[in-house]
Amino acid sequence: MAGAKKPVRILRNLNAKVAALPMITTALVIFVGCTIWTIVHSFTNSRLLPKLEFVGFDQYERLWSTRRWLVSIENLAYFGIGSLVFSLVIGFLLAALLDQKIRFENTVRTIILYPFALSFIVTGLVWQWILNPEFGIQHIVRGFGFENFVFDPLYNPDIVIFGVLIAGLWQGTGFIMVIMLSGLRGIDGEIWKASRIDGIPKWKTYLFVVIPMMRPTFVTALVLISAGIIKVYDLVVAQTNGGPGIASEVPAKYVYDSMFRSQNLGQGFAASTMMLLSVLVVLIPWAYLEFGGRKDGK
Amino acid sequence: VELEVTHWWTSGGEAAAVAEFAKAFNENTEHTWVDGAIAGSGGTARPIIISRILGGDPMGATQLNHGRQAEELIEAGLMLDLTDVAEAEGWRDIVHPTSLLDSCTLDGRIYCVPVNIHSFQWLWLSHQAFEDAGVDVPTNWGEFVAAAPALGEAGKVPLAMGQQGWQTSGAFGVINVAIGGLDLWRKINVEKDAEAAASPAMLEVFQAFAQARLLSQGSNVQDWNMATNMVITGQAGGQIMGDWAQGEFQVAGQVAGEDYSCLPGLGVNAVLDTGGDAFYFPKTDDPEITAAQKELASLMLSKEAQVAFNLKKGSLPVRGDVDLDAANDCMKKGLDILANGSIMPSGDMLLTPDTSSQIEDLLAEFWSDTSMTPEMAQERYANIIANAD
Amino acid sequence: MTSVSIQNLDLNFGSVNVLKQLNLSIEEGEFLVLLGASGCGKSTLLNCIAGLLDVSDGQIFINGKNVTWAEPSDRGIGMVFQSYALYPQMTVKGNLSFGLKNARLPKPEIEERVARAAEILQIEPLLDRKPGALSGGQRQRVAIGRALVRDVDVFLFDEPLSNLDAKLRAELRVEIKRLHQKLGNTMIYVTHDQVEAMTLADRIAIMRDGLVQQLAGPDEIYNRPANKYVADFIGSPAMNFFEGQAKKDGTINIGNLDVDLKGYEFADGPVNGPVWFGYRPEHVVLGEAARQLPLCVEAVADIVEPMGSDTLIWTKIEGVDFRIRTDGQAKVAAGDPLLVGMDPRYASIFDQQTEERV
Amino acid sequence: MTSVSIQNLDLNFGSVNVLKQLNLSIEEGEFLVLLGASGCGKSTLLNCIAGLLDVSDGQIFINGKNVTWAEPSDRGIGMVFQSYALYPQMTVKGNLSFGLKNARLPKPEIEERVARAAEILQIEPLLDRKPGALSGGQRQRVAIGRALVRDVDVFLFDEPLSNLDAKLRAELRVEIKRLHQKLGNTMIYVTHDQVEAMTLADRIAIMRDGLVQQLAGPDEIYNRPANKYVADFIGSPAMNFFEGQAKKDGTINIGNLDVDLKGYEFADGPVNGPVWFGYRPEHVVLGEAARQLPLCVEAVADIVEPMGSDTLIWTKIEGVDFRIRTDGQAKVAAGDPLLVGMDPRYASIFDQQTEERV
Amino acid sequence: MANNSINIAATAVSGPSGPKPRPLLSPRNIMIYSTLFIVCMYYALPLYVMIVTSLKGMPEIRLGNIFAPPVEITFQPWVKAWAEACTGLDCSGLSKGFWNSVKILIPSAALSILIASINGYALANWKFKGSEVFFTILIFGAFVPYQVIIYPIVIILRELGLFGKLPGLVLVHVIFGMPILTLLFRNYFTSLPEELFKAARVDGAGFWGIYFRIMVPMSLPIFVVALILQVTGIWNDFLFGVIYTKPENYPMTVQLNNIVNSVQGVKEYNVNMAATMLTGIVPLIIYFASGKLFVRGIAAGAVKG
Ligand SMILES: Nc1ncnc2c1ncn2[C@@H]1O[C@H](COP(=O)(O)OP(=O)(O)OP(=O)(O)O)[C@@H](O)[C@H]1O
Ligand SMILES: Nc1ncnc2c1ncn2[C@@H]1O[C@H](COP(=O)(O)OP(=O)(O)OP(=O)(O)O)[C@@H](O)[C@H]1O
Ligand SMILES: [Mg+2]
Ligand SMILES: [Mg+2]
Repeated sequence: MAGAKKPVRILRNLNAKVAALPMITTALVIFVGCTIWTIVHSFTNSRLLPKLEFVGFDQYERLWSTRRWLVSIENLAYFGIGSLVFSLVIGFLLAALLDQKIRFENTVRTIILYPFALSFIVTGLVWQWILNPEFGIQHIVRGFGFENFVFDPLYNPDIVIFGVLIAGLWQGTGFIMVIMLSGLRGIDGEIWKASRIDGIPKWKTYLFVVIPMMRPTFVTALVLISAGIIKVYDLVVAQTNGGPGIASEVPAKYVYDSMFRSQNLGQGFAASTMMLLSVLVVLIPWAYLEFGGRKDGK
Repeated sequence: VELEVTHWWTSGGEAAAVAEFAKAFNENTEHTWVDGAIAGSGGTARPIIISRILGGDPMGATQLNHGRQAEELIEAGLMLDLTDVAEAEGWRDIVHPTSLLDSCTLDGRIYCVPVNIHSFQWLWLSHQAFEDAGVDVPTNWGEFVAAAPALGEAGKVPLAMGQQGWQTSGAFGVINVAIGGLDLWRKINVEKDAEAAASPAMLEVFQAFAQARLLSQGSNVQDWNMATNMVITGQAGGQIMGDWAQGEFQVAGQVAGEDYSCLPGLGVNAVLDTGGDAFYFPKTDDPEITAAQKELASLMLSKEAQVAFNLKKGSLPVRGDVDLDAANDCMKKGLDILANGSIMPSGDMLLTPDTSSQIEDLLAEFWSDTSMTPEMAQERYANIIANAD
Repeated sequence: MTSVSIQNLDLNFGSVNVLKQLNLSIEEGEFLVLLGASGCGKSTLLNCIAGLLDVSDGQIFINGKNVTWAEPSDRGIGMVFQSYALYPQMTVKGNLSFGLKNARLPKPEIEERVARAAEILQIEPLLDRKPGALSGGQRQRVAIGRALVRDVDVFLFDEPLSNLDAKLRAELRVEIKRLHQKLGNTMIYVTHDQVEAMTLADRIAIMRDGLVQQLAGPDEIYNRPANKYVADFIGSPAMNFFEGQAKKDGTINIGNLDVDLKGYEFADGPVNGPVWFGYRPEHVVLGEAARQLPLCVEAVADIVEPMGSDTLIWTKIEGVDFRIRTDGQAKVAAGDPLLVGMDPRYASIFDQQTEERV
Repeated sequence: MTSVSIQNLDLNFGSVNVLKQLNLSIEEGEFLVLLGASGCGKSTLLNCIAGLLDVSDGQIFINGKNVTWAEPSDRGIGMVFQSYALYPQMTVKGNLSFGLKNARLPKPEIEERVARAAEILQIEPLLDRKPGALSGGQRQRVAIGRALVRDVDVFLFDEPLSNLDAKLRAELRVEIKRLHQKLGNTMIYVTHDQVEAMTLADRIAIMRDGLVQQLAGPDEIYNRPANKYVADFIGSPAMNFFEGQAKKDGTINIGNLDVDLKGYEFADGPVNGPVWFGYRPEHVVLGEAARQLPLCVEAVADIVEPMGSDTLIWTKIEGVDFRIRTDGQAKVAAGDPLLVGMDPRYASIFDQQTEERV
Repeated sequence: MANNSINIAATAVSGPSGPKPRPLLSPRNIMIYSTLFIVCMYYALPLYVMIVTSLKGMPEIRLGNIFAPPVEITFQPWVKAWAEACTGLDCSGLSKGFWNSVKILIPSAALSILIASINGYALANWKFKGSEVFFTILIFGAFVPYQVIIYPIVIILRELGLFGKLPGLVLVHVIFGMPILTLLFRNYFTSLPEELFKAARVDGAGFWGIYFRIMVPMSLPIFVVALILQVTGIWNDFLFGVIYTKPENYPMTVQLNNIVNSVQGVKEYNVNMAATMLTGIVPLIIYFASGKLFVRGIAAGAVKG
């Protein structure tokens, strides 16, 4: 009569729970534990080594009065908005283009996708070089006789972040395009037929019918892009190292430099806590809309 | 045993110099030098060094600028106490100036080995550039500024400057002493006197710095040695850079006084700082390694090693009792200044990394953003000094 | 007048020849059903008519105009899809008016047309909902509405009911029939459900491998299938077949039975040779009455499937599986002996070589 | 002996109560069909029996053993899924033997059992193919085989035929019936196709919203539905309903017709009050014969759907849509006048409040 | 010709017939293909520049045009980058880093994919109380900037005694690969028909039996996607490689950074480019070789909302 008794709850699916242990540990120890540890230490004046000497919000006050942090935030905003908008737009346009039953689709797709295989370090180096006014694009164009042509984004503090953006887009849009492409291919072919019979031009069909239908694809792309944006670090280090001056600093670099270069852990922790907070500010409303809202709808 | 030594000396002259240490270590002891070079500047290397020490898997020895960078590591008991070696070999007597050893000392114990003296206060000038521009090689900062337009017309960049933050802030320190005088500098950096930082005298310094900013337009290089290379090849008139630049001139086969000349203290105020590099030895449980560490420590201060190393590096030895016959024109100038005691402490020893990197950030921003006036920069500078500890 | 006329239509997908020199002409106001097994080219033909596929050869005329190269929206056709293909992010009203807006019709006219279509289809209360909030039947109606507002001459339906459950399917079938009676448009309707085909069609075109096998009214197709394929395809349960030997004297030999084919309407008089003798399960007569018929055999009920209104009986005659469909109230159990009678008048006989009706 | 017995079964998904205090007991060797509209909880119940869902409350007994908390593989059940759920990367043989290998049976025994099942199902030539290379019907057989090899007491089928086309469905239905006759196992079969239910079942359980509405033989369910839901659900086209006013004297008033219910078997004698008068389309008598019946009205054919073997006629009686199913050879056209007769003996009458049969 | 026209007249067929003519050079085609051409130029240009530069000698580079093809092809930069380039005293080029990267890559990729796929499987098919909560935390982890947890992880590794050792780095890669991979696998396993899982349970297969015998064999596309993502991610990693290892274990990217930033005299762009190419070659080969599978894997449900 083994089956008659209701088994102890915790033992049911024991295997599954055991198998999930690495995940549970990672979630709890790394993502929760370490995060809390970091937040706690952001209220201390730890320098090179973590200490529990609490100083209240001093680190935050200092943070928000530091010009470099403000520049970093501003840059992140430009870079973030830029890469979100351009990645989505370019990714979608390219996907739509590739969806036109063109020849050489595979070749074109591979060409667009390959940069995704390269590291940010490599990407940064290559673009640093191509954008170098001495022998890069500016040099070439001047060679054609346009003596006054100026294209030196990496040496102009006002637009340097867009120089970084160009490289970032080059690296990442291919992946977004592939996602978009699979989203496009997932749309019922009859929708296209219906719109042709209705006499809707293609671009209108994309705009008013297909894009709204690709919402889940866009959400996926959005999540992937934003996860990348907040972490952007290697690219900047390799391409400009934050320069000229501090014009292309980003928060992740600020954190890193505070912790290790300035040996002010507390400051670094405060900055990383702010980064986390901004992630939450973006994620929570989204999660609410995505999951919470659905229940109300039904 | 194999002793891993980390450092960030990867440019031509630096690498040649460090090779001397390695050679000496390999030849004179039964230990092996394992080179752990990390490229980039100290800014890249330091986090790696520190996290390795914290991570419990330290290297055998590591370069760090002596000064306050290692303070906490020492306090946390992560560094090897070298007092016994120092006392046995009488470091107090041989190290000159003694302030170098002081900055290795915490609570009376010695934790590091200074290996050289570096001073930032040099202006390196390219003879070829001035020749091409048809003006005489200047002998001080004022003449240099005056010659700048001629250089510009000849298609030269008057002042070469790399884009890394420490270069600009170093140059600023140099101008500070040269234009503002040593007293002002001391007030600010030693006493952390914010009023002095906000004084009109300091404004002049900032104005001079802005002038330098103007002169460096068009020098689109990152690394200091790339900037030095512009001077070597005559693309640029001059560069404000520490004495390590000398190593590059040497590697390029140039002769001081003929192909290039050097102006300590910008030819205005010939005071040298006595910064420099030092080696620290993280503590390990392995007695063999500890022994090897101590051997390396004493070897680094030996006369032969000091001479060989510093000749390559272009820096000055930390012992007053070695003679550098082989030294060239510029080094001799430096030795003389050192001998007559016109020295000042290095900023690294006085300011916490936190404060120096704040200043570095400010100056880097100022340097790259021409819309920032000297007044604006000074105000923020004074602020940082006021909050420094 | 001819509404749609297809002449020598060829369609290839790469090297695959899906439609083969197909000719078809449909009268104005006619309800034509394309019926056939999956993959026989029904949707392909419909897509060609709609202009959604480029033909490989041949011509298509709609209302006398050659539209072979015309855009789908210029052909005067409306199309209803199996998956409905409603624009999911627009309201029902948006779905109905999207095409009209695009054709730059004046606003009041759009309003009026949408209102009229909504009235005809009785979807007025749904106009502000999104398709996601509609039931299957309602979606279907909106899909029809989308064709309706465009005032087209020809309606094309591609299996519009096959995603629905049986009950709804039956209801909507009737609605489509009513709509056709009301509007009087030409309608071409693709299905592989023969009940739909039989009930809706004025004429049925039975397709197989890109060819039309028979084009005729439902009655004719059911009672006088042109070949064995059609006979087998139409009717559920399927027609029973015996191999037989026909003789010139109008008799046929099946196993050890000799049957007089009196009453059977030969196409060209009695034939000689091997034939298929086909007989529909529902035309079987059971019990004593069977003895009156030229063909009467004894058998044993193998499986009995009571279906409420009818009962299916499976048995074996002359070694061949034989299906009988009879009254729902018939009390037959598995194992019972049966007396099975068949009337040659209702039989269909096909040549074994050509499989054509004789 | 009782084979499967379910006592007070409750199942909740979160806060949704899908099965509500359900009781059911199935005899050994019985073929029970669970029939009901989509979403009524049929699959859920089957999954509970199989042990694939943890019950919220209640108990399940199989062959007298309480298996409420037993593992699926220990319950002596085999299951056949709608999508077949064959392991795509294994051969047919691998599919059949997977469960046996898991049970660590000796190799020769596995071989033997697989061979036997393959023989019963006639899939021997397919043993080395992968599922991808099988037709729908063959896959179905393999799926059944998987249950067969395990020598289980109870077979559970979850809509095993609904992915197939009509023709194949009819054939496989018969095969399952044969299999049941041969093996004699208990079988529980979920479907929402009433033809399947009617033809296969020994008993049918009609479910609605997690409750069993009626549990009886097919005949009884068809002829004496327990409530209006069942009556409406079973039969195609659906039963016709009129609102009526029943009187204690055994008559009923429908619109301006007064009908004597002579011959109708009341559950507890004649009732008084508002009722539904239900009548199946196939029990309608047309033509002169109608005059003999207690209820005889004149009507006009609205739509006529010839379906070959039958003809459906849509008309209106007393303002209500009325469906008639008659002979396939009946020559009725839309617009023709009809004489419609109904026999109270075949009617079903339900209380308007409770919707229960009276 | 005459014959043709007679034919038409005879059958009384007029007007368009047969396939609609589609000129190869329609405005639409010209637009599409020229756009594609420009796009491809943009994406291919850097690779081109890298290759071309890495094949030039220094004098040629100093002359100027980075886009010009090499006049004289030399493989010296490649040789130098692979075996001779110096960082400090160490002049063994990238070769050592390459093997280090391989040593790091194989266990990290294998382990992280294994663990993440099991996680995904448990989350998709064996939901237990709280499993969704852990999953949500994990996904949140995908957004946590690495810098936030570098430091605590240093401490954790120290306490585990893994700091500076290969297993430590492997662990770090497993941890940071987990969120996205788990999401990928969970979504994919969710999209597999649930009935298969049920059938296997009825057949008596347990947690591991179902995973290895049923799920894994059905999941080639998603494993390919995961593999590609991990291989590129781990191979290209710089931050963890530099922080959690020591010089003898430095992966190729760290070595690359060292070589590129160790300027001795003039910057040897050709060597740098060759080194860059060498570093990128493994992921590039993987992409060029399995790009199709990658795309298919993503379409197969890897990326569903
Ligand atoms: N785009 C295509 N490329 C190649 N072959 C195709 C394509 N579309 C359809 N076919 C082939 O053409 C034949 C006819 O397809 P079609 O869709 O017209 O069949 P159908 O009769 O509509 O079938 P169903 O009842 O399943 O819808 C099939 O054999 C199919 O495989
Ligand atoms: N995992 C689940 N979580 C929440 N609700 C569920 C779940 N599975 C089923 N339900 C709900 O339980 C009810 C019964 O579902 P069930 O699958 O048993 O229906 P069914 O009778 O088998 O329908 P069908 O004929 O469509 O297969 C439905 O309302 C369904 O929405
Ligand atoms: Mg079709
Ligand atoms: Mg179900």
